[in-house]
Amino acid sequence: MSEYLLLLLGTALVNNVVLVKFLGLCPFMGVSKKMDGALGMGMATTFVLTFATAASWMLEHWLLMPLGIQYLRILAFILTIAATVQFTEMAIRKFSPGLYQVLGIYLPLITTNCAVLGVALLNVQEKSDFVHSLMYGFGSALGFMLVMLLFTGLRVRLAYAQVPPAFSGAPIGFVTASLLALAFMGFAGLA
Amino acid sequence: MKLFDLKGGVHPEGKKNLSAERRIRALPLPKKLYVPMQQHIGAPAAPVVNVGDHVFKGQLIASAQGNVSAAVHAPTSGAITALGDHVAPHPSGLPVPTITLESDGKDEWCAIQGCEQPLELAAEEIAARVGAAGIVGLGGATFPSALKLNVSRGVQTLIMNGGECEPYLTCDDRIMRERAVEIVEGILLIARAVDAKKILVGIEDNKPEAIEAMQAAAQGTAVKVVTMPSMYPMGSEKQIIQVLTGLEVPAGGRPADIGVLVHNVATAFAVQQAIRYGKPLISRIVTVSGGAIKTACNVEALVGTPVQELIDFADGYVQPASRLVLGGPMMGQQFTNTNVPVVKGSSGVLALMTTEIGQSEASPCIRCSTCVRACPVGLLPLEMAAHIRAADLTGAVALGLKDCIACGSCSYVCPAHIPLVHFFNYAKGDLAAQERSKLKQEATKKLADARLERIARIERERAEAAARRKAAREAKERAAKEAAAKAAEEAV
Amino acid sequence: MNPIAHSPHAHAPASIGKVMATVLLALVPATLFGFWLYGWPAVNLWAVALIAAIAGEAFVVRMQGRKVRTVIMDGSGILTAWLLALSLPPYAPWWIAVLGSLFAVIIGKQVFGGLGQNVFNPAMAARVMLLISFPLEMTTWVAPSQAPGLLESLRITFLSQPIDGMASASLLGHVKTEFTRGIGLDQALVGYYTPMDMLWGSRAGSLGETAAVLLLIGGLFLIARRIITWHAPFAMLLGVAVPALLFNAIDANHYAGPMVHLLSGGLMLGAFFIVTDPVTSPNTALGQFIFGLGCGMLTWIIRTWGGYPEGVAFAVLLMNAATPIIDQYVKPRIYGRDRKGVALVVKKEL
Amino acid sequence: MNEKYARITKDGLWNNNVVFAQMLALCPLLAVTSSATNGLGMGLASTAVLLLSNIIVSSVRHLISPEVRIPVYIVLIATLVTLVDMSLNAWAHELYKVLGLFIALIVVNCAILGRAEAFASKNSVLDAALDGLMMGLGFTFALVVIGGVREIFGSGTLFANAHLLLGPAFAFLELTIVPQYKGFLLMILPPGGFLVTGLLLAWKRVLDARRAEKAALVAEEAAS
Amino acid sequence: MLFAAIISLTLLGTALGLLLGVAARYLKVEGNPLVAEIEQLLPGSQCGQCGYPGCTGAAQALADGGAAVTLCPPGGIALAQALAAKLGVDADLSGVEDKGPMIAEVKEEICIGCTRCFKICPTDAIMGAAQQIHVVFREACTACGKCVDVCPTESVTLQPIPVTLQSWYWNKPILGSAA
Amino acid sequence: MKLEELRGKLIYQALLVGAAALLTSALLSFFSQATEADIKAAEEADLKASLAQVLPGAYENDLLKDTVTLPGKEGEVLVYRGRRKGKVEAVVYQVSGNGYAGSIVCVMGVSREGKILGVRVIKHKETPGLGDKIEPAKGDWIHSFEGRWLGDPVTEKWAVKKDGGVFDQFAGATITPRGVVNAVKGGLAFFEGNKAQLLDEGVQP
Ligand SMILES: Cc1cc2nc3c(=O)[nH]c(=O)nc-3n(C[C@H](O)[C@H](O)[C@H](O)COP(=O)(O)O)c2cc1C
Ligand SMILES: Cc1cc2nc3c(=O)[nH]c(=O)nc-3n(C[C@H](O)[C@H](O)[C@H](O)COP(=O)(O)O)c2cc1C
Ligand SMILES: Cc1cc2nc3c(=O)[nH]c(=O)nc-3n(C[C@H](O)[C@H](O)[C@H](O)COP(=O)(O)O)c2cc1C
Ligand SMILES: Cc1cc2nc3c(=O)[nH]c(=O)nc-3n(C[C@H](O)[C@H](O)[C@H](O)CO)c2cc1C
Ligand code: SF4
Ligand code: SF4
Ligand code: SF4
Ligand code: SF4
Ligand code: FES
Repeated sequence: MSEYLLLLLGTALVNNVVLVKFLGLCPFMGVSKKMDGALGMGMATTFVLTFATAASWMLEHWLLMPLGIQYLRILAFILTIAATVQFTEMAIRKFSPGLYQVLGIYLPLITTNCAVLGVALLNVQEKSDFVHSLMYGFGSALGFMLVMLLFTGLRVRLAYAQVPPAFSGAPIGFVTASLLALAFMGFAGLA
Repeated sequence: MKLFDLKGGVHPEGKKNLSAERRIRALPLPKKLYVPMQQHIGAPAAPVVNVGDHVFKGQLIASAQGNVSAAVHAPTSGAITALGDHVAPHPSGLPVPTITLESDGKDEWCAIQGCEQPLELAAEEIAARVGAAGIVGLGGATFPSALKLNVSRGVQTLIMNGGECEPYLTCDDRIMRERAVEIVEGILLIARAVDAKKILVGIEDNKPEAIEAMQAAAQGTAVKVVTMPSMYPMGSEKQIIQVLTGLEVPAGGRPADIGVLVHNVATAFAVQQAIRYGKPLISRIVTVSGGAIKTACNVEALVGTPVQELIDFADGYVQPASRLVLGGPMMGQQFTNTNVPVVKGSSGVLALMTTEIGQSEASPCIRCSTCVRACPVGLLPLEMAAHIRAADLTGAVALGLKDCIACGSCSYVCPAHIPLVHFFNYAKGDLAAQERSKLKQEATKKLADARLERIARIERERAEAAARRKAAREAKERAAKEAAAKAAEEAV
Repeated sequence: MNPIAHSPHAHAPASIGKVMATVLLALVPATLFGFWLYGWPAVNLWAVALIAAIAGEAFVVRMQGRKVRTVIMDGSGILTAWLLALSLPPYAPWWIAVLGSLFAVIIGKQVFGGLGQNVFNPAMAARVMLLISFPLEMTTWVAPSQAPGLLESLRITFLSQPIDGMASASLLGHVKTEFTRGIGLDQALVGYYTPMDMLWGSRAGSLGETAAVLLLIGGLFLIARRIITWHAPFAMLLGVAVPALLFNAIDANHYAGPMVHLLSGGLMLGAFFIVTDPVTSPNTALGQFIFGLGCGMLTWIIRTWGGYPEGVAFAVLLMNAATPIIDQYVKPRIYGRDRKGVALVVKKEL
Repeated sequence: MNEKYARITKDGLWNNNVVFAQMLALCPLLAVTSSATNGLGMGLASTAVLLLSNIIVSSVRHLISPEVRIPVYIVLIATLVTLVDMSLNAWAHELYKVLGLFIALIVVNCAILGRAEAFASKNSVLDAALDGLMMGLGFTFALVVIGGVREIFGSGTLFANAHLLLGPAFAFLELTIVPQYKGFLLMILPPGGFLVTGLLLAWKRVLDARRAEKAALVAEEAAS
Repeated sequence: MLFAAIISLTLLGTALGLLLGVAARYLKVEGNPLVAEIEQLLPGSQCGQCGYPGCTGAAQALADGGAAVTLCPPGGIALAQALAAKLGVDADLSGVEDKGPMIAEVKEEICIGCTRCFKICPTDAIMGAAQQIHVVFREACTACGKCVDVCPTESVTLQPIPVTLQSWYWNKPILGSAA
Repeated sequence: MKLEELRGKLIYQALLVGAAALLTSALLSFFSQATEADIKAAEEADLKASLAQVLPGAYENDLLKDTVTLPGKEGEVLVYRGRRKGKVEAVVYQVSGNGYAGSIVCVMGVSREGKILGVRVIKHKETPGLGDKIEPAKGDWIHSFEGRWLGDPVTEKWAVKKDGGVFDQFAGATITPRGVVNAVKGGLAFFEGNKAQLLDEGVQP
């Protein structure tokens, strides 16, 4: 139990996908202007990320490894991820037009959210078993969600601040992300 | 009696001692009176006199229009010299329709009819007479009192507001000290008009003499005088209800919804005068005060008296005032033209010095949340102001802008001197304007649709008519042809 | 005609400058104690930090074409630099103070639009930046009361003269080091932890963090003057003390007790002067309490299980990041509405 | 015609720069730019993929049905990336070790699919090729600038180890800007990446604003 | 081995392609409700100042992202903001100058009663008959300016609606540079 | 049928993705075979280069092929052996110690006499700027082991100066060097304990 907790903590806080691993930055910067959007993106990513990690573990262990064709890893993983994401996109569009509106063009971008492929690839490198992989994916997704929400909160506040024109918008977003990353360095060594 | 907590609130310096010990004195009859048609919330009254008419004191000169409105009476006897615009006692300084009355110096009453046994009048009758006397709330909101009585009939509790929490003002204090007996009779009349079970008079503890006088006058009646701690805005309707009863007026609702009616003590006096003596509301007690005034005092001034006369009566200025204010310093309005008239809602005329105002240029908000602690409503003034500043009025409304009572506590305490209430009043005004233009847009949209439809209909009718004509013509031609053919056939 | 002023036409005798001046005043005792304890290098460092902050702020404000005077005179930049200086190792070289101050007032504050607009505590952001960039300089401590002369102090501050002879470890750092050798608290604390010294501040540590009593007095003064409220400081101390108490009861040899925690590191300074920074903390009393509690617990977690011996600055920054969300969910109840903002329903009393 | 190419070029390099204007491809941007050399290597690798993917997508654009367009594009890109990955692994092993995971992640570099979708699938092969090249060079430019700034401030060098990572031919790039530099770790660590990017973005704004101002001034003078 | 690789990947691809094809068929979403919602926001006076064939065209263009939220002059800043909120975009409002509410006014001295304005007004805001002076009905005029364009004697002009005690409200506070 | 119509067909879409996968995986498979040898060579060269750092000099055999796995204190240890004239002249293996922020992994080369030929840190998480001076690129501290053995210095002195030993610590960082010293010391003990197997000499029964 505590092993899993540590794994979750480690992936979510210490080795945060966004702030430490530098994955998933485009949605982090792009969809963090409104709380609803961030929440939607966070949840969608959580789903896709966890699913993709699990699916790619299966692909790796049941297909690529037995056949000795690991060099097709990138291709196989991304194909699966892309198909999943597109399927999710269509489903959301059908069943929750509201959410679809909020996510806008970013839903297709989950495919190209490199956090998804990145975590899947990293996870395979870790050589862990299936449950660990699931936790790894889920923990990373939680980490993504957490910083996404924190960052969005900050950006929403900054939208009402009198930021100098040269900095308003994206530049101050990066500066804020920088200080957030600084803060997250405090978790170093925790797990 | 158990008092309930008020959240927030501020303690501005009282400055009541400047005028509290000055007895109410009547102002000498002014030469010219400017009586605005709009001295109350609602539709302006409509003049019923013409230029040149001679009127007696207390005579109806403008009648109420529609549901929410109040009648206006002549403050003295004299001649109507103008029906036109005069500068309003309003921060915009815009002109309002005003009746100008030139006093004839006789101050002759018209025929008025009182009532010997006022407490035996029926509830509806009391309300009707209050309405006829043109009485509006004297606590500041100037809502027509008769209407308030009518919608509040059957309330549990009547609260009389003797809070007078605004600094400087002592007009309610003086009237309670000097006319407590009449006030108590007025209170009983109001209570009878709404059939209240419980009557509370809330007075802040910084007015011990008034409390004593009211207690003496209330001896043996159902009226109960309650001492409340001094704190701004204790006198605000919602807050006094909360403190005295522990109840809260639901957002968007009225006190009557929770069985409470609140009236100001001076309103009770006006009610008593109207019912017992038949005197309409043509004068009120005004506190003239402020550091720049030589002799701060309380005067009984006729409605329509130019403010300059009150200032002169108080011996003018000791030094040039840096700001003139109608009402109290917390909610009052600045004015620059001393020709503006006293109206039913004018509680004070203040001439303030720079040091008293204590205002300086705004610095950035440091989010110290002093304003949050001060707000008696539980709002987040800093956030609302930030949203309004960034032109996000919807966001401000979501934060509770519409619940703001504009008391100014937040602005008062803000160490950054940010004009918070100013932001809120701007936003409220802008939202109202947007609402108006939206209504208009909807209306014009209907008009546009109607027009399109009409054009389409005309078009259609024209087409139909053309078709009909064509059909008729064709039928005729066919008939002719057939006839010709027949003829030919026959001919064959 | 001058424009008509909106009400209110009276104002409480308060201003931003006065607020900041009061906080500075409250810091004076602890600062003077730090000067006395560590001698001239501490004074140099403090002065350099302040000068750099003023100059840096003046420069960027001027670049933006805003009024330099009003910005400097509000005192917030000075306060930021002052707090930063108090959190630095007293014998740190001058450029640490300069870099830290510039980072604090420029990246931490002015880039966001200046006073009140920043979302992270500038002083703590600068401190963390310095810690991760210059770990050596930022973890070199001296034993108190070795008071070098003025000339030597100049050499220490401006020429980075090595201070090997005087070096000493701070309590938290020492404990962490000993743990790596498998030495438990019972031995590690010997000679390092004497409650009275800790209380009065006679220990190795940052320039102004050691005098717990003086900091407490300063904090109480601010509470009395209504500049701050008790919520955040109290909650922060609670957030450290409660887990410390619990875990100390479970395994006293591995988890230090509440007193050790409360009196060491930057906790006292942090609780009364840093988590109370109005700009970067929540709006409401409850929000501030949650904020303080979070800071306290994170501090304890980082100290106990993390890689860094001390975590006040990290904890503050992390909770700064959470502040907008706390503010969004913790709001006062509006009169006439329930907690969710729905208008109250009238209960007809019969 | 020339005008069109000039526009594509300018868009790719500056006006519609992947990083500075579109705010895409941020992950490799921050992850591998602790030095200018890494940035250059990553930029060139991405440019190769971008160029090829644009060419291929543009040439098969008529065959693709919209429902499966994204998977097909991605398969194409993934293949190209795997090719680059293998090549680097085989022939530029040092660089491969430094860039690590982020080579594989070129697949999901938002910019590449973005260009495939937004440009290549709608334009002729030649245009698409130019667009891919220019976008790639623009990206490389951003990577090198950010990497350079971080490297100079962080370790006092510029293009350190270029000969090791990119091959001996690149040795001429190596510079030591500040000898005996103590190092400013912040710049090398994640927060530094964000910070430098933010500051550079602000700087670009100021530059653009100045230029617009100047242009306005010139126009005014011309008018008067 | 090589074979296995190619076959397995091909199968994987085919299966996923099939899945998407099916999904595309059965999860199709029809139409765009946004257009109707946007049209609801527009003034509806079909004046065409936006350059589109009436408000419906404008709504369509907005939904497709082909038009700026500031396209409708009669709607002013308020509309632009509402549209920006609806479409989730950041509006650059610097270009819109809100001249405040306006209204058409007929100068009686030069009106010849040609009825052209009366005929063109999309909201029937002008009253009057042939050869008579026309008056503008304040509540119905949207200040679209069409009557101004057609009036042969230039007797119709757009005038700001005068501020009254009822419509006056506080201006937005302007804070100094320090704040 | 026209392309337009085809594009709407379900089977077309499936086959399209399938075909793309087919083509590309075929391409990749061929390319993979083409690069396989080079990749392997690059990886081996890499490993060799890192072994060469701790095993200076030339050896007649291919180190990577002459290995032996022995039980160590923390699990199995893979040892590479270098021979000259058939005799094992030097061995290389990994050791690890505890640093400030987790374990520090080193490789060390030892001559048949038990002298250290070289030590390199291959993995650590020490604080940049403090503990990372154990990397040869950041300082030459790591070279201070070369030529030493368990008798030089004597066992008690195999420690950092602060703990009474002979090895320098870094200013403000004692834990890291302490960890490395301990690891190397342990590695030498491992050598002494398994000398016979390591040197492939007459395993006594
Ligand atoms: C902030 C604020 C302060 C007020 N202070 C007083 C006051 O001190 N005395 C008072 O009678 N009314 C005060 N009022 C007005 C009361 O809310 C309420 O309108 C009045 O007591 C009702 O009595 P009336 O109808 O007789 O005027 C205040 C209102 C507000 C919003
Ligand atoms: C307000 C404040 C916050 C601090 N935050 C941290 C921190 O987050 N991390 C840290 O290592 N030191 C921090 N310090 C410094 C420590 O309190 C203390 O000076 C130092 O950590 C003790 O030495 P040690 O790190 O060797 O235990 C802070 C100091 C102050 C005054
Ligand atoms: C942020 C931080 C990072 C540190 N990193 C290391 C490190 O990597 N290696 C190390 O030996 N000590 C490191 N230390 C220092 C230890 O805390 C401890 O003070 C030191 O090793 C004790 O050695 P000393 O006796 O030389 O002071 C670090 C300290 C801090 C605050
Ligand atoms: C009670 C109080 C505490 C403060 N604490 C800090 C602090 O911890 N760090 C800081 O940089 N500024 C602090 N300030 C100053 C000011 O709020 C700070 O410079 C702003 O964060 C800059 O916008 C404080 C101010 C007050 C009134
Ligand atoms: S009182 Fe003023 S400075 Fe303080 S939070 Fe409120 S608005 Fe900001
Ligand atoms: S003016 Fe409004 S926001 Fe300010 S204290 Fe009064 S009720 Fe609260
Ligand atoms: S400008 Fe506005 S009102 Fe006129 S047609 Fe266009 S959208 Fe409709
Ligand atoms: S401007 Fe003219 S045409 Fe347009 S609505 Fe007003 S009156 Fe009608
Ligand atoms: S999310 Fe865009 S490159 Fe990583």
